[in-house]
Amino acid sequence: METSEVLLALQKPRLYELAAAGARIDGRKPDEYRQITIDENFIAFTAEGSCRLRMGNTDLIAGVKLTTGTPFPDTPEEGVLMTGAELPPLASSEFSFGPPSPFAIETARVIDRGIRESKMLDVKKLVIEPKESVWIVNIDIQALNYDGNLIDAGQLAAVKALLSTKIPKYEDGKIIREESSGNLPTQDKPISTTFAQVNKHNFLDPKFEEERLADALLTIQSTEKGALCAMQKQGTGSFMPKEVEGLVEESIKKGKEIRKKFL
Amino acid sequence: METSEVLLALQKPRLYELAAAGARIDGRKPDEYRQITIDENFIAFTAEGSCRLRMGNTDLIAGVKLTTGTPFPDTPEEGVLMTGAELPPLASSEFSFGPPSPFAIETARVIDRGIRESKMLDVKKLVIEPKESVWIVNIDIQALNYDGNLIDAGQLAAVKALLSTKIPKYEDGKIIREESSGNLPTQDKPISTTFAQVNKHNFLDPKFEEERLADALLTIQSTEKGALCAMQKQGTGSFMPKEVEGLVEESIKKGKEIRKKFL
Amino acid sequence: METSEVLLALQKPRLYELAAAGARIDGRKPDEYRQITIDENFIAFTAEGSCRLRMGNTDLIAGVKLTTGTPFPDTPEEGVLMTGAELPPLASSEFSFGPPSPFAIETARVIDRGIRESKMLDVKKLVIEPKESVWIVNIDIQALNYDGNLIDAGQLAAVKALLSTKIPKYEDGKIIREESSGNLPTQDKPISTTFAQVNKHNFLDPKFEEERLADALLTIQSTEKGALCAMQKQGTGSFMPKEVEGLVEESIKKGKEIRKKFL
Amino acid sequence: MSSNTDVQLIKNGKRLSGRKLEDLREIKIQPGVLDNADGSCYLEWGNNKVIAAVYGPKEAMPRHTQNPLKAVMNYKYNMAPFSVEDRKRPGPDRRSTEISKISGAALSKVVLLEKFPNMQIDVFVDVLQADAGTRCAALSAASVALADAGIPMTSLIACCAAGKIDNKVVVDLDKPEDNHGQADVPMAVIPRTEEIVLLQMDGHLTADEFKTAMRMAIDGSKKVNEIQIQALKEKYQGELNGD
Amino acid sequence: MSSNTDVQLIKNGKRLSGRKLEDLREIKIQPGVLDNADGSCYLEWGNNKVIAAVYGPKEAMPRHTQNPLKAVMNYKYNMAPFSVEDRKRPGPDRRSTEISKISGAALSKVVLLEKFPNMQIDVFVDVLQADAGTRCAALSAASVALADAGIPMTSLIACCAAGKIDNKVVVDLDKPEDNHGQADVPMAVIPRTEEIVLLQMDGHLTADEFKTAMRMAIDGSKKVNEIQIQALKEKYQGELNGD
Amino acid sequence: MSSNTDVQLIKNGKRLSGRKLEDLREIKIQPGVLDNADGSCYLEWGNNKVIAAVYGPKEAMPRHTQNPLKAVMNYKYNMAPFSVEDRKRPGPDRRSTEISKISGAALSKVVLLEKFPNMQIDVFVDVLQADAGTRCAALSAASVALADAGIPMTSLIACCAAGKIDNKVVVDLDKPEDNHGQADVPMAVIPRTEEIVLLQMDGHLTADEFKTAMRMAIDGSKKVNEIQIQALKEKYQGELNGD
Repeated sequence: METSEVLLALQKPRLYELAAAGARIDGRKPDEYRQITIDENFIAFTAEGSCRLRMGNTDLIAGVKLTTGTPFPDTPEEGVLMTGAELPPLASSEFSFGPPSPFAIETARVIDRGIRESKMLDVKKLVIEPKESVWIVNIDIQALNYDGNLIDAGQLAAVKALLSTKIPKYEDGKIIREESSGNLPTQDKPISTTFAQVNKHNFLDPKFEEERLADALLTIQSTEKGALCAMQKQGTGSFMPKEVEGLVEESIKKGKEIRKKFL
Repeated sequence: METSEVLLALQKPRLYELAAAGARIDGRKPDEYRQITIDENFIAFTAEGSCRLRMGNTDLIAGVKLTTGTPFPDTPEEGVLMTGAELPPLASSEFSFGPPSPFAIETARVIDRGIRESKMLDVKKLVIEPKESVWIVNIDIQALNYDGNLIDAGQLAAVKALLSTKIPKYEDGKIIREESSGNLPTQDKPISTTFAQVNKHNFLDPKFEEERLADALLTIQSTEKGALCAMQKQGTGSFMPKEVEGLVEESIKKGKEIRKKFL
Repeated sequence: METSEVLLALQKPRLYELAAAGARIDGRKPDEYRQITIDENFIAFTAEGSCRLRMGNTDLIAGVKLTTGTPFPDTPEEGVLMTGAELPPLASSEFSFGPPSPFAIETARVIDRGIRESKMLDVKKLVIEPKESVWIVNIDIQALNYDGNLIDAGQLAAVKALLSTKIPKYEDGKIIREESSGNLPTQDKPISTTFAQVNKHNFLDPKFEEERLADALLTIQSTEKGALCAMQKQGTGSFMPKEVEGLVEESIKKGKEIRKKFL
Repeated sequence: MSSNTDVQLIKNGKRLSGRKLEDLREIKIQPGVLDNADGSCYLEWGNNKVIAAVYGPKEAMPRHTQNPLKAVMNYKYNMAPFSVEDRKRPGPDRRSTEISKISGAALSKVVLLEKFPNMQIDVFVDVLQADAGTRCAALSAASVALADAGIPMTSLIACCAAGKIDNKVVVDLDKPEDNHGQADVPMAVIPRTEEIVLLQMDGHLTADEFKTAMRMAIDGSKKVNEIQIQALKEKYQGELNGD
Repeated sequence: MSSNTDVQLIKNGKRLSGRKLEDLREIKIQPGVLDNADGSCYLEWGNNKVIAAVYGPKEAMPRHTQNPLKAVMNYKYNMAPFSVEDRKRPGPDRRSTEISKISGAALSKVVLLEKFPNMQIDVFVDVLQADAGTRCAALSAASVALADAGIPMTSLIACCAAGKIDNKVVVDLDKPEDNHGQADVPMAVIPRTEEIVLLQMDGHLTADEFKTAMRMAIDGSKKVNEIQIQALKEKYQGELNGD
Repeated sequence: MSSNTDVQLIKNGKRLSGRKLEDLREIKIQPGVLDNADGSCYLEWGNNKVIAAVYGPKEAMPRHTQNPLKAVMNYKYNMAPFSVEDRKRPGPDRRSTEISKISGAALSKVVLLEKFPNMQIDVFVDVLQADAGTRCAALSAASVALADAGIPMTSLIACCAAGKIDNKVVVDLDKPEDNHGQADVPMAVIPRTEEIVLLQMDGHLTADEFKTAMRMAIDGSKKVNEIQIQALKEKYQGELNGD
């Protein structure tokens, strides 16, 4: 056990005691997001789309870079979406250098899943030449400060960044980044909501201590029309079917609020 | 030293005492194989050729996948053979994750050597378009339970798998795996025999303790016509020239028996 | 701290005491190179250009291999230079296996910088087919014995090797190494000089103890016409501007001497 | 899920495989198949073939991973190179890393880890042949392998996916259904209590469709659980009877 | 530097950006921007955007790296994938490894490492958006972040590059100047004493041109230093005044 | 071996290099050529150039590799990037890993490892220029380097390959013979006893051809051994004579 884990464990009794009464360590309501601040086009000089987003003390940047490449053999007439999450030690003493941790991989994959499965990107419009050449949409989440709930924060930043992304001009096999051929073709705006189950209560948008000390976490992502597009349960605890149904309902509702407020 | 090595070393005196009288820890004769059980086409749903083979408690699968690629520049009119051996911790507490160990690499290379040098595969018939495109025959040995002698077991499984391998149809630059254009072109059936030198006696088909505690190991591989195609000495001991000559003779004889019985 | 570091540190007082009087541990003058011995074309059988060089007990080989590849997109009409430095444990107990250390990377990059920035290679003449195919000049420095100052020794060996490099014939997309189409097109001969600051004195060509115990190091590289083409300061100490000016002057002078004597 | 949904997967209420919407594929479970492992299980599920091995509990290594309060659960899901149509390069990838993480968490709910402070329990599952639903097959096999290893658990866990094809919610998607389907919901539950210990979803489902899918997956898991129990009974009753 | 020097970069004594030869780009410095780090700094320098975080001093790990005489300075320069025109693969490369090595050495001159035996001080700098001169921007930010972390230093260090474009020596090259210029001389100094703690050069400079460049870089660094000090004052005076 | 055997490699009983079937290429051995190593040896064998260095015995690291009964033999065979016609990427590959494993085992037969419990002996061999037969050249050089390091051994080991070209068994294949030959049998022996400590074979040989090849390789190894001994004598007699 690392020292940091031991220190974290010391906070568990208080967190669970508060939760018994439905209360959270930072005083929020169970279904309340932390304050969200968005800097659009934060990386306007080098990225095709970008967004810096703060959710409480969680601080990150989503950057979109467009490159070209050959399509996957089984989808010769579709562009490609790639999502990565960099969680460097700059952002938390929890993180370390080296290949992406399982936590970073899961974070990136769940963010990717919602964007992909909501069909937010109209990948059929990202073909340059069928079978030969398509746009690859690279979303990179770069964490600056980690205080829990990277999935919701990262996905909202990514969606915001994608909505502002300009496709560079493409001529004679060359990308001309100074000129744009229009916006990225999008057709949905998925929203991710993550709940932490603490002492049988479910808290939306867990901050670091809640995320790490929770029995279980459930991420639910929904589309503009209120359908589900992705889910992920984490942690060693469990959810009852009725509990999941309730959270699905709440997620769809919260998704609408967030979409209205920020997109 | 790992604990497991210490425990293994404790068995050495008994092994060597028995060997002094030509006896083995599992009661086999010096030139006796353990029971060999073969499940042909064990991976019929996804592999072009496959075989699960048990040699006593050594249990493994050889799977053959055909892919296409460019030939090596120095052999533009030949298909390519690639052999790998995965020895995961599932198969033994001796094994660990990560890049292949020297033991795994040597196992794969010696298996490969006999198949390659016997010219079992008629690589000239594996050309799709000279210089441009050839079949790559990927043999993957996956160990399920390791109880010694992976080379003999792996090579027999690989030869068996190759003999049953169907080449998928290839049309318009696409592999159509549902249809076959015939069997893999083969022209020999190499057999591998491995001997463990224990207290000056040579035991065929060493099980785990024999393999690990032997002074030296000698693998000899022969073709259908009784010629040698590959050899490999392992271990810190030595063999006398006459001893090697005797083992060569025995290997060729055993090879014929095995070939008759299983191929 | 490794034992070797502790042992090295024990030599520091004597080194600094001597330096106070401008003296060096091996009796050299502050601006004196160790003896340089050059074996030209040491790898004549397999390399297109090569040189083994000893600078005192620092012993290394620079080998040049020419391969072909696509040019970088931003320089479609230029050949490519690649420089690597292998510092294996064979050459010093300071070194270890694995990916290149920061020290090896810096060594290779500073050697590369001088060759590249002096425009020694006329990269425009290394084009086989614009945008499609160019010569890649691979310089590999292989250390055999490390006794300090790999940069100066490695760069002198590399320059010498480049000057002797023959371009293989290239026909029908094939490299024919047995025949040559002439020398590598060169247009300058950069020389690297490295100074170690020890107790406020600057010593040229530091041997191991000087390099490792110095407060700071300064490498200055100059062209045939006496212009600067590369510099690199290493170490945790500092240089005063006037001090740097003096070393620049001395470097240009020394460069001329070395060039005259060895190139 | 695929963007290509123009393949007809259901005709006259029957799926291409002849199954009804609520039918599982055939499942065979065989515990105790590997000699070296402390516990093991071979499982076939349609054309899926997986093998699970359990090693431990043993001292957790490297030492800094030791937890004085409970054992570390170390789950590794792996696909053999020949287990899929396009040969898979050996070694872990991002997908298998994610599956390993959430599957290990699922098992941690039922294994009595606190009985083994400072120890680790290794669960390795190799997918030998894949036909969609491998994470459910792997975790179902792992649960049996843990039982075979005699590791104390509060319950087996059982897994099953539900999904949507041709706008219908069905259980246990096979490969063609996965390739051309609209949604997939892999789940793992504690059968008796219906506690959900693994849950993922991708594709497109309304809240109502999801409810149906969740129910079908739970019911499917219970059927899987019966086969798990039957397999363990056969092995251990056999042993008791001296077979 | 590029071999392509046919782009006219100076017209009528003005650079493409409108700057005079000795003009720096605009610089903004903001200490204390990250919650988790012990010290941090966000810095904009033209279109460069960098962020620095300091963690420590803390026990050096792995243990064999501990030095009983002083702390280990661990500097990591990193570029975000989206920080450059052609997406950069995440993770260290040869260039960033070199920059990290010499930047950490530069800081070691001013940080009182001997006050923290057996400890390590981690300095992480992420380049978020790059516009030439990122190593100077990064190191200038790192120096402020160390101050923000309350790590004792004999001085801030300040950085600035000089270079040559269109055969003129200029200060602080931007991206187009770097792409089409003739020489670049990144430097870091202790402003008060003009001690040079980082110095690199590539391209083509006569000895005289180099002298001029060195002078311009030192003067530029001093201007950077004023902005560093101002930023720290604002933050800490603000704090003292209860803002 | 190659499938292309249509090149005529023997004419009138002479090989392309002018050698007779039983002739070795020229061999030069020079011990004690590296300053840092505890023992070293430079060896030329035809156009092969190899250099071997020995470090140790020293405490085995990491600690869990220590064996209380004997030293660990750590042999690393490596090819320089420029040592072959097509540049080799630096670092170990599968071939060099295999060669290192069996070469270290071969040396372990003669080195008195049990004299150095808990220690390791590192033997590093770099192939600088390759002309077929590099593993034999490397191991022959390593053996001399161990003697140069003063490491106690029961014997030197000496190496030589035999093979088949143009249907004839010959000794010591060079590059063209290796490329177009039919079989290769690298061996290492204890010269006095003819004990075989390294043996590999690939290609096609009848049992009788193999017998001949084994004999030729042993005889070749003995010639190599004479040159090894001569080289060591020259060095150490020279030293004794004060050269």
